[in-house]
Amino acid sequence: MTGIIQIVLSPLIAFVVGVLFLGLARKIIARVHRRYGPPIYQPVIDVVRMMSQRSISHGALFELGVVLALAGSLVTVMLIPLGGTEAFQPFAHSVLCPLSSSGGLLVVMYLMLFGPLGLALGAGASANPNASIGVSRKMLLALAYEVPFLLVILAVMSQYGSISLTEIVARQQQASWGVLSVPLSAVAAFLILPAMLGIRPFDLVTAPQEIASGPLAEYGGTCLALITVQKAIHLFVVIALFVDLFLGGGVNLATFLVKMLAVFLAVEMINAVLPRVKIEDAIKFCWKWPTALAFVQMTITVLSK
Amino acid sequence: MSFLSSYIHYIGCFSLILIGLYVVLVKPNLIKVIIGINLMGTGVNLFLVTVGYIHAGTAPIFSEAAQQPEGMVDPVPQALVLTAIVIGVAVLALALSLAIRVYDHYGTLDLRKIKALRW
Amino acid sequence: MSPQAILITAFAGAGLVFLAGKVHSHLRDFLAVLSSLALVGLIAWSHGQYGPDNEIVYVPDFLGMELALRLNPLAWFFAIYIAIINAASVVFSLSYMKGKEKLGFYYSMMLLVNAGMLGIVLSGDFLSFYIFWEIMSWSTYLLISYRRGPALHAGMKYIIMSLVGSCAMLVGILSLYAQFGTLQIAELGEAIAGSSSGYVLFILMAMGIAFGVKFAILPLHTWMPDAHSEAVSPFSAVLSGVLVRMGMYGFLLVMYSIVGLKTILNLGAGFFNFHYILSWLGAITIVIPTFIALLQNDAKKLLAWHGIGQGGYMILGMAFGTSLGVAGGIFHTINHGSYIALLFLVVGAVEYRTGGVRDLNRLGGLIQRMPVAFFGCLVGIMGLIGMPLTNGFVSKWFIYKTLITEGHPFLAFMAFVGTWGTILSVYKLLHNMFLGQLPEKYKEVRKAPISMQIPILFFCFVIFLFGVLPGIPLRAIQGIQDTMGFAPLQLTMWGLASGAGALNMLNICFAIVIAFAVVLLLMRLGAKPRRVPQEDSYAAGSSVPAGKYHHSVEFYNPLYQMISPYLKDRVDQFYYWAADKAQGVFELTRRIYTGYAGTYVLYIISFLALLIFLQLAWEIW
Amino acid sequence: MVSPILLIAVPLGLAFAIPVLGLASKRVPRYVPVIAMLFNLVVSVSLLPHALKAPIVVRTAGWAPPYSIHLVAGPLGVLLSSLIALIGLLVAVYGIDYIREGAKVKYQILYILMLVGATGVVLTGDIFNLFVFFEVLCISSYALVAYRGDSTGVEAGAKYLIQGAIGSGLVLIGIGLVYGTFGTLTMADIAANVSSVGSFRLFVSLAFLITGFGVEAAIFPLNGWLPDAHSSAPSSISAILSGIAIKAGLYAIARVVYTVYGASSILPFLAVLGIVTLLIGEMCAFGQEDIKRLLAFSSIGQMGLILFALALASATGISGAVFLIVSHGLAKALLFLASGYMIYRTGSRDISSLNGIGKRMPIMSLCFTVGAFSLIGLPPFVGFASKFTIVRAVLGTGSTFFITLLAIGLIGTVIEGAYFLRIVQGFYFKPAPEDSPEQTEGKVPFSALVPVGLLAVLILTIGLFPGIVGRVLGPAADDLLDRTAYVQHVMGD
Repeated sequence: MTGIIQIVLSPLIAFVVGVLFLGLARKIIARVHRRYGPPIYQPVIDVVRMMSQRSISHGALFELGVVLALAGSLVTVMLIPLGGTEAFQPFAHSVLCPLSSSGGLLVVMYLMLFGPLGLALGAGASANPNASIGVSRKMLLALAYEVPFLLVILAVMSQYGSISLTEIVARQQQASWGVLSVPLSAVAAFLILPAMLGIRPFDLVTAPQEIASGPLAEYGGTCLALITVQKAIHLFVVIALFVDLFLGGGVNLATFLVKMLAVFLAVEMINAVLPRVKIEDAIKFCWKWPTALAFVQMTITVLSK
Repeated sequence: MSFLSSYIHYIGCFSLILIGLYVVLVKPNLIKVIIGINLMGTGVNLFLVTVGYIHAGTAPIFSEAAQQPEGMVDPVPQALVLTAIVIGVAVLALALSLAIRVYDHYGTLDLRKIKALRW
Repeated sequence: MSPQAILITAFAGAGLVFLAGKVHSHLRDFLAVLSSLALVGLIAWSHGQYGPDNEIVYVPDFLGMELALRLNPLAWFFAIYIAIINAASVVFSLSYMKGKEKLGFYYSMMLLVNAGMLGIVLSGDFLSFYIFWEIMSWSTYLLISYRRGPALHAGMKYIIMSLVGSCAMLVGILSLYAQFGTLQIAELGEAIAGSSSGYVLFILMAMGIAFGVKFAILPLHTWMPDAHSEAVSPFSAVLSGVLVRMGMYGFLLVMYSIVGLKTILNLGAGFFNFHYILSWLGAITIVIPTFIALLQNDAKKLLAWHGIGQGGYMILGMAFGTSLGVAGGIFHTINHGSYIALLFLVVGAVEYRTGGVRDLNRLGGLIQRMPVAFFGCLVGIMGLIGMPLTNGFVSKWFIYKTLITEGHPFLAFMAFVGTWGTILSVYKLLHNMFLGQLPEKYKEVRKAPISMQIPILFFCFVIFLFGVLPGIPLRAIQGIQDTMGFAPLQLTMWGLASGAGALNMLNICFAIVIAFAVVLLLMRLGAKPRRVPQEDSYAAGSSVPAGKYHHSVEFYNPLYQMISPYLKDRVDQFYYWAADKAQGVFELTRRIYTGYAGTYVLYIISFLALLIFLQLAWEIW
Repeated sequence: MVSPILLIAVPLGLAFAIPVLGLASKRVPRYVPVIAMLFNLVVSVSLLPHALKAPIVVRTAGWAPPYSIHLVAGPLGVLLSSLIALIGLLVAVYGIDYIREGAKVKYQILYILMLVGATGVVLTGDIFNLFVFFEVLCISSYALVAYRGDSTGVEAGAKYLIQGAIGSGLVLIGIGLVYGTFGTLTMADIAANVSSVGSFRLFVSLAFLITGFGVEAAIFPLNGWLPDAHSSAPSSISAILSGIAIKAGLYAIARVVYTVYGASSILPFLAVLGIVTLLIGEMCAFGQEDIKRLLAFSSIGQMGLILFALALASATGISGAVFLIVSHGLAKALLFLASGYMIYRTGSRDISSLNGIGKRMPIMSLCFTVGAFSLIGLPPFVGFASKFTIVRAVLGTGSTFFITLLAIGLIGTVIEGAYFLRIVQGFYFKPAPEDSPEQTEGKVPFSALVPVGLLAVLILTIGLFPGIVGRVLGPAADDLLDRTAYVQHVMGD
C-alpha cells in the first residue's frame, strides 16, 4: 500500500518543489539586481498559459522527444531517496524512495540521460539548423560536466562501498556526511552544479540571448510547457542527488527540503552574478579544476581503502 | 724432396682446377668462361686418375705377361674418368651452341652486358 | 541433435548454394535462407543435450591426432547466437544484394563463414578449432574484398594480421601438444593445472595474440575500421556482430575452461598479473576508439570504431574472474552483437535506398521517408548507449557493479567516459542520418523493403525483450558458469535479486511506461499544435534560402579542435611505417641476384670456402 | 614383384625409340612420355608395399654390393619416384598441346631423360652412379630451359649451365676424395667404415658434396640460376624443375649427410641455412611483377623450409619434410601449369595483366587459388597438413634454438601468404586491364584442364585425408635416419 502512495507522492513533491524553486530563482536574481521580480508562482502561470496556446509541430518525434524527456525525469525522481531513515528516530518516517531496490545509483546516472537525449531527439526532428547547433552544444556541455561528475560519484560509491543510494544515505547518517568524508569531491560537485542545472555561468545552451535559445528554437505551447516542467524536475533531481550524496539526506522530508533549499540558494547566488562562458571555455573549465579535485579525492579514497 | 714427389700429382691437378676457376670467375667473355669450365673439368679428371695411381704401376690390363693385379694401377677411377670425360664433352657441346644463340640475340659475348634477367 | 549433424548441414549448405547459384538465382536464395533457418532450428533443438553422447570423434586419425566435436552450454550459447545473426543478415541481403554480381560466390561464402564459426564453437579439440578458425579467416578475407576498390586494401590488412595471429596460435597449440601429448580440451583442463605459471603465461600470450587480432583489442585493432566499412553491409553486420566475438569465445575457452580461475587470478606478481593488465587494456580499448568514433564522418567507420570500443567492456567484465563480471561480459557479447548488427543493417538499408551514400554530412531528414529504419536506428543507439529498457543497460550494469565492488573505480571511470563518448557519437549518427532537413534529392526515397524490415524489427524486439526480461539469457549464461566453476548468481527473471545491489528491470519498465502515459495525457490536454512543413522554421527573421538551408555539418567542432591531435590512430601509423621499412628491405634483398654469371659462381665458391673455413677455425664438426 | 631397374630402363629405352617413331609418324612422339611416365607410376606404386617392408636391393651385373653398381629402392626412394612419375605424367599430358613449335621430338626425348635422371638419383645406392644420374638430370634441364630459343631462355640456359658445370665439378672432386679415403663407391660401404677415418679430410669431401648438390637444390647462396631458369623455361618444364628437379638435389644432400656421413653435427648449420633461404626467397618474391619469377622465388622459399625440416634430425621432422616435398611438388606444378595457359591467354607475364582473369578462365583460376591456398598452408588443403607436421616436429624437439628459427620461418610464410593472396585477390576482384594486343581468345584445350584439375583434386583429397600419404612417411623417415639398418640391409645379404 505505501508503495503506491510513494510512487504518486515523490513525483508530486518533485513537481511542486521544482516549480517553486524556479519561481524562487527569478525572485532571488531580481533581488540581487535590486528589483522586485515576478511572484514566486510565476512559472505556474507560465505553464498554464503555454498549455492553452496553439503552437506548431514538426512531426511525431518532435513531441515524443519532449514526452520521453519528462518521463525520464519523473522516473529518476522515484529512484532518489527523499529523506527518511531505517533506524528509529523521532519525527522520522520510512525512506521515501519507491524504486529503491531496483538498481540504485547506476540506474539513476543512466536515467538522467533520458532528459538531454529526449530533448536532443525533439530538437533534431524540428529540422531547424539553429536547433541542431544548440543540441550539439548541449551534448558537449553534458560531456564536459559528466567527466568530473562520474569521478565524484565513483569516489562516493567506493568510499561507502555500495552502489545503492539508500545504503549510502543510511551509512552517511550513521558515520560522517559525504562532505566530511570526501570533501574534495563535494567541492568539485558544487563547482559543476551550475553546469548540470544549465544556469549561469553555464547556461550557454538555452539562454534566450543565444541563437534563438538553442534547442528550444521551434518549441512553443504545450511542448514548451512540458519542457519547463522537465527543467524544474531536473533541477529538483540534481539538487536532491547532491544532498543525498554529500549532506547525508534528510531524517525526514522537512529536513531534506531545508538542506535542498540551502544548496539551491548557494547556487543561485553564483547564478545571479556571473556572466556566460563560451562552450570551449566551459569544457576547458570543467575538465580542469573539478576533474583534478575529484581525481585527487578518488586516489585518496582508493589508497585509504 | 720426398714430400714434394709424393704429392706432385695432386698439386698439379689442383693448380689446374684453380686456373680453371680463376678464368671462370674473372673473365667476362662467355667463350673464355666455357674454356675455363673445360680446364676445371680436365683438372678434376686428372685428380680422379691420380687418386688411383701407384708409383711405377703398370696399366691394369690382364695379358699373358701380367696375370696378377699386384703391380697394376687401380682401374676403378679410370672408369670414372671415362664417364666424366663423356659428360664433359656433352656439357661443352651444349655450352658452345648456347653461346652461338646468345651471340645471335645479344650481338656480344660479354657476360656483363647479358644481364636482362636480374633482380 | 549431434554437433556433427549441425556441421554437416552448415558446410553442405554452403556447397549446395554455390551449385544452386549456377542453376537459378531464386533456387539459390531460397536454399540460402532455408539452410540458415534450418541451422537455427537444429541448434535450438539441441539445447540441453550436453551429455557425453555428444562427444563425437569425427576423424579418428588426422596426422596421429583425433578430431572431436562436443556440445556444452558455452558452445550452445555461442552457436545459437551465431546462427541467429547469420540468418538475419542472409534474409537482409536477399533484397540488398539484388542485382549485384557474383551472388553465388557471396551467399556460399556467407554460409562458409557461418559454418566455420559453428565449427570453432563446436570443436572439442584445438586442432579442429584451428582448422575451422583458418577456414573462417580466409573466407572472411574473400568476402571483405568482395566490394573491390578500397576493400582490397582492407582485405589485405585483415588477412596479414590474422595470418600472424594464426601462426602464433599454431605455435601455442603445438607447444601444448608437445607438453601434454593431447589436444582434447577436456583433458587439457587438468593437465595444464600442474604446469609452471611462466609456461601458462606463454600459452596465454601465444593464443592471446590470435584472439586479440580477431577481437580487435587496442594494439591489434587497426584492421577492423577498414574491414567493417569496406565490407558489404549484411556481411559487416555478421563481421562486427559475431565474427569479432570469436576472439571472446577463444579467451573464455582458454582463460576459464582450460587454465582455470585460480591460476588466472594469481598469474604474475603484484601489479603485473595477467588479468590486471588485461583489464587495463580493456579500459583503454573502451575510451580511445569511442572518441575516435566521435570524429568519423563515414557511418560504417563510426560503427566499426564502436565495435572496438564495446569490445573493451567484454574484456573488462571477463578479466576479473568474478561470476558477476563474467556473466556481464558474456551477456554483453550477445547484446553488442544484436545492436551493432541492427545498426549496420539500418546503415545498409539507408545506403541501399539512397544509392550508396554513407557520408554523414550528405544525409539527413530521412525520418520522413524511412520511419522503420529510423525506429531501428533509435533502438540500436539506445542499446549501444545502454539506456535502461535495453539489453545493453543490463550487461553494463553487471560490469559496472563488478568494477566498483572489486574496488577499481578508475576502470569504472574510463568505462563511464566511454559510455558518454558513445552517446555523443551515436547521436551524431542518428541526427545526421534521420533528423534535420530532408535534402532535395532524397525527397522521393522509398521505404526499406520488407525483407530488410523483418531483421531490423526482429533485432529491436530482441533488444527490448532481453532489456526488460534479462533472466532469459542470464539463465543460459548461468549454465555456462556452472561448467566453468563459478559461484551461481541469485538470478530472477527480471534481473538480480541480491539484497541492496539488486536490479529490477520490470519495475523500472513499468515506471517508465506509466510516466510516459501520464505525460502523453498531459500533452493531449494542451492545445493541439498544427503541423507545419519543414522549411517553415524560425530563423530569427532572416530570409530562408531554399535548398541551402541544410542541417549542421562537423557536428562536434569545438571538441574536435581540442582532442583530435591526441586521437590520431598512432598504432595504425606505426604499422604502415613498419610495412614501408619491410618493403625497403625486400627491395634490397632482390638486389642479391645481380644477373652476372661471374657473381653467381663467386657465391658458390665463397660458400664452399665458408664451410671449410668454419671447420678449420672452430672444429665444429 | 617387378625389379626397380625397370623404372630407369624402360623410359630410357622409350626415349631413344622416339626418333625412330618420329620418322614413322609426326603425331606419335607426343604421347611417348605419357606412356613412359604411366609405366613408371604403375611400377613404383606396385613396388611401394614391398619397399615399405624392406628396401629392395638390385645388383647389376651379378657383382656383390661393395663392387657392384646397385639400386636401393627404400620406402623414401619409391615414394619420391612415384611422386616424380605422377607429376611427370600430368605434365606430359599437359605438354601434348602446350608444346606446338620448335624441335618437338627433341623436347620429348629430353623430357624423359630429365625424369629418368631424377628417378635414378632417388633410387641409386652408388655415389658415382648418383653423380651420373645427376648429370643426366642437369644437362637435359640446361637444354630444356633454353628450349624456346628466345633471348631470355638462352641467357638463362647459359648461366644455368655455367653454374651447374661448376657444381658438378665440385661433386666430382668430392667423389674423388671419398674414393681416395675409402677405396669404394657404394654408399653403404662408405657409411659402414666412415667413423674409422680422421675428421678433417672426411669433412672436406662432405663440404664439396654439399656445395655441389646444393647448386641444384637451390640453397641460398648457390641458387643464382633458379629465378632465371624457372621463369624463362616453358611452363611445363618449369613445373618439372620446381616440382621435381630441385627436390632430387635436396634428396641427394639428405642422403649424403644422413646416410653416408651420419654428420649430425652439421645439422644446426643446415637449419640456419634453410631459414635464411626461406627468408631470402620470400622477400625477393614479394616485389616481383612477373608471375613465373614470383613462383620461382616462392620455390626457393619452400626449399628453405624443407631443408629446415630435414635439419631437425627427428623422425617427425623428416616425415614433415618429405610431406612438404610431396605437397610443394603438387602445388607448385599446379601453379606453373595454370599460369602457363594464363600467360598464353593474356599474352604477358605481368601479374597486373592477370587481373580479372577469374571471369575469363574460371577453372584455371579456381585451381590456381587451390594451389596458392595449399602453399600458404590454409587448412582444408595438403599444405596445412605438411606445415602442421613440421611445426609439431620443431616444438617436439623443445630446443629454444629451433623454436626461435621456427618463429622467423613463420614470418616468412606470412610474407608468402601476403603475396599469394594479393594475386588471388587480383584474379577475382580487380578489374581486367583493357584488351592488350596479344590477347588470344580460344578455349583452353582438354589436355591442359585434366592435369590441372586432377592436381587440384589431389591437393584437396590428401588435405582432407592425410592418411593416404601419412602411412608412407614414417618408414620413409626411418629409411633416411637409421644408417645401421640401411648398411646392414645392403651389405648384409
